[in-house]
Amino acid sequence: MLALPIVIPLLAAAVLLGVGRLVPRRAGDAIAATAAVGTAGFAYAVLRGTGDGRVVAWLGGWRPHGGRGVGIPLVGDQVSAGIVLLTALLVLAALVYGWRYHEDVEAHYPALMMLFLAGMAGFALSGDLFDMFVFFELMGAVAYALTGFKIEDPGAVQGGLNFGVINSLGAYLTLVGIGLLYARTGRLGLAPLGEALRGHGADPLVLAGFVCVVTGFLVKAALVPFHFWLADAHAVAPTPVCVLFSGIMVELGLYGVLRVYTTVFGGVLAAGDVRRTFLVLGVLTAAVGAVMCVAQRNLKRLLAYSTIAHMGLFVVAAFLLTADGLAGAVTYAAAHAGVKAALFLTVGMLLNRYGTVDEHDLYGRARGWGVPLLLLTGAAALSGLPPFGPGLGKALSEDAVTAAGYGWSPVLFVAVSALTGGAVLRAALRVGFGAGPHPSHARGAEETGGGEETEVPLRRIPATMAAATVALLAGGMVIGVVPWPVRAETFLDGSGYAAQVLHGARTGMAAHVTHWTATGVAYGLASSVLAVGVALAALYGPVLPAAVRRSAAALRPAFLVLRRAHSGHVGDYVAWMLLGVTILAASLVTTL
Amino acid sequence: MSRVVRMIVFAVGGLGVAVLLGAAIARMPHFGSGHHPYRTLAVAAALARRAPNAVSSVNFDQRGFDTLGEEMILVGSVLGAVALLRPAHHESERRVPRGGRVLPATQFAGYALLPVTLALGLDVVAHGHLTPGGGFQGGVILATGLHMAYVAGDYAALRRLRPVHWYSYGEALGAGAFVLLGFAGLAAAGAYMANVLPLGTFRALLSAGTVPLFNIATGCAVACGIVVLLAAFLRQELLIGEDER
Amino acid sequence: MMWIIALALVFVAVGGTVTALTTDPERQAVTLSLYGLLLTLLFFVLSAPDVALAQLAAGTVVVPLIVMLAVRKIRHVREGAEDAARAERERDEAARAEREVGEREVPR
Amino acid sequence: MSYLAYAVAAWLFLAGGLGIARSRHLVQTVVALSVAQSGTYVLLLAVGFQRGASAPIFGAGTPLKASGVVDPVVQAMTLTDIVVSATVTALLAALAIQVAKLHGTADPDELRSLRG
Repeated sequence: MLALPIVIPLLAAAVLLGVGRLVPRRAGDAIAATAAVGTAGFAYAVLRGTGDGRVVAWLGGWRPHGGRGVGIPLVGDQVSAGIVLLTALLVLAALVYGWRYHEDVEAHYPALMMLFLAGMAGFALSGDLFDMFVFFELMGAVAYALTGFKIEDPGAVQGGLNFGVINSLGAYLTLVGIGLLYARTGRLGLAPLGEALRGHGADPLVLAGFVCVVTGFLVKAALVPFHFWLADAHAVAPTPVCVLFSGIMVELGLYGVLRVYTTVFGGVLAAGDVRRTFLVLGVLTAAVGAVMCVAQRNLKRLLAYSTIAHMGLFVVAAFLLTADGLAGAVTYAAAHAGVKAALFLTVGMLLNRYGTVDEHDLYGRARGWGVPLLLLTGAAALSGLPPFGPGLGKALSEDAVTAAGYGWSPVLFVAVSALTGGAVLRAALRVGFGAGPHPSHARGAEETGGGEETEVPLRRIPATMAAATVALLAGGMVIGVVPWPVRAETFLDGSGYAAQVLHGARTGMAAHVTHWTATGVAYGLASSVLAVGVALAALYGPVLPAAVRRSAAALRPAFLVLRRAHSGHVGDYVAWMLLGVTILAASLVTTL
Repeated sequence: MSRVVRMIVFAVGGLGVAVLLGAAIARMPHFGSGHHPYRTLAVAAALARRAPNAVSSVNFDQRGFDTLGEEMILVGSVLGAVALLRPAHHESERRVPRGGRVLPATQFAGYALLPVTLALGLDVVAHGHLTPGGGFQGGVILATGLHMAYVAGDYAALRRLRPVHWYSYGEALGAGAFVLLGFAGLAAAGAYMANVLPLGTFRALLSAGTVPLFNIATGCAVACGIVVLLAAFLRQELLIGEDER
Repeated sequence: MMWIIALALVFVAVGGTVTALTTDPERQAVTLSLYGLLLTLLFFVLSAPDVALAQLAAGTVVVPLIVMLAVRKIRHVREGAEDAARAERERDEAARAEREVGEREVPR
Repeated sequence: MSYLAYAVAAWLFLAGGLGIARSRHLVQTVVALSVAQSGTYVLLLAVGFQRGASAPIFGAGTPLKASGVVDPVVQAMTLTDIVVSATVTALLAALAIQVAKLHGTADPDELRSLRG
């Protein structure tokens, strides 16, 4: 039963590979969409089955005896099953959006989407470290191909290659970590590894194992300084693929780190040190992402950097390693997936209608109601306006981080939400309403513009595209309105996980029901108001007081260095990655 | 970053990683020691399933799901490479070039080795659960064998031997059979990829339960997949060129 | 037995370094194939015939072949790009020459 | 000798990384990546090796005893790893071809389409 959400898309991929050449394109899309619906259905059934705990299935029937075994378990809890459900729904939305997409004759595209879905589902459900690596690689290999799918776009193929090289190198470091841990323990399952390490104290080998294993996942999660590939890949991948990248793939990297930490290393590496390290990484990521986001004029790149900024916030909340923090991060990430996916699809409509995603070229061109309204709604949601889901996730996260003793948390969350929401709002006002003076093209000539290959030229927006976009936005709204029990404690309970996987002892824990608080609403409104301020300042910059403009000019050199670091050069990215590993290891030395 | 700055950042990062890995290696069990807990369990399980090749038993039975993922990485990469190497709008196929000058000895060796490598590949697939080898190794050998015709200098003959469509159907068949064999286990024993066949006698061709079937499915998918992959690269290199503008 | 393993390890280390740092793309396929052979030997002496066979089939034949085809294709592409650039330069020069001739002729 | 195999594995990983960082040709980048990956093969097989033990394949004449063979699990993992390496290398080589076609160069230092 637990295997079905993984193998149904695999079967669909095999079928598409076999019949793709023989049947019309619509039939190929229909097969893929049916498989996505089936996967979503089984994922929902698994989600219902988890109740307040987990469900475990041993592949091949290789159950452990006395806590030792040779098989691979699949483990579903609310978070992992929920991830699979969300992934299947996003794939469905991407397929519906792309219903009249790509002049692809042999069903390559839907088959790759199915393999992508299976890779993500396998990664989320697997309870075995090496098996996680295999599905991580499946997800990766397919993602590189999808990124470069538009082979006539110079950026697309280069973005795909950068993504492939840096992600593969990260994944091999994960495998090195697996090898180190295997040398110590002779085990590969998450639960057996955790049992073998628990209580033995940390030493350099365990620390290196942790750092190496999580590096691969951190590259996927695009934390600074592992994040460089993300904007390259997002800016150039086909729009429906961006939905999956930003909506779930990046978040899966964070899921991997959390899963591995709680089940394998929770008993060895002190939570305090891990929390401190990841809080710093998260704040850095949020800051870099937000600043770079505001500076973009390529709308897909803008959204990509906003994803990086939000990932930073998720990390800050989740790595409190408390139930409150994790519940906030889960809510935030789920709602963000819907809203960000909808924004990407809206930008995709602009690309297909006007042949560019450059904010300056689009100035005042998308008049009318549809696209500007979608952009405005998305901007409001992204900036944390109640009652949208991202606002709720943000409020829960802020409360949790503040309660854990970090009083600066509202400043961070409000600032990042205001900057990213403000950037999208600025774009919406420029593109839809021709607000502000006509932007000149002289400034920032070095950055990447929007000269992208049009995916499919359109005279008007088809209903399927609009429907998929509105559905995703509505999903992001529902999360903010409907109270939802988040089983964060079950996820964090590493020893309960081991007891159930290895000994069949079912444990359940209390849920954390999402709810709005007065301060949450207040901070949400504040960040939305500030977002309007950011957008207006960007549009009507010259009317600002001279003092503000002077201080902005003083920051410019620092900003230029930051921008220059995002060089599009894969050799640079490798150097940064190794430096990141060093920093990560150095900051965790205190756990020894 | 300039090359110099990149090398400095790399040197710092590389040094840090070297120190980290060095410190870890110093705590590793000595090379060649006898402490292998998973080995003990896996070998016992392989022998209980009457599979003399314990690696095959791990690959296709005990940890068969890894191999499913691995096959799908192959399928996805082949699919991706073929999609990426499709002719773009401004490109078109040239005519098949005539076989160039190839030494007669090379030509003979190419044709003579063709049946030998094909037989070897089939043998390696079929005996994967008994002797070294298996679906992947045999599949790659089969695909390589087919390309001996190219070594013989005859791309046109290779194209006749290799209607690429049929190989992509073969790849789909192999991958689909692997997934469906797993479903058989789910239907019969309630666990995906559970063994559903009698185990047979130790060291017999038909033994070790479903392992030989998974081997054959893998061999089919791998052989056809690699043929499709190489075809895409050969076509790109030999046939596709820019349109005259 | 252990000294054979040590020797194979040293060969692999040297071979890997040479392969990773080879700058001439034309030699890439050959060094990669030889490196694959060294790895095959190492796997064999580490009592891993299954892995050695896989490395022999994939790492010394198929992957180097793909690398060779990619290098050749890229060389043709670059030659094509250079030819196009040269042709454009020549066309420009011819056009300029023609213009100059024309300019000289006009005053008359 | 006790640590030589592990050290070689770590070295191969770093040498591959260095190859990528100083690469002048995208195919070299891809090849260097596969060298970095070969470090993981060496590491895994070294971890599973046992002095004097035979291959984990019980032909006629091999005693049916687990302690007499090297670890089959790491070998299965390495096999998977080799498949991943071969196919991902092919995929990235295909991307490299397309990059060279569209940019007219395969030198990473000269690619300028993704900045800021």
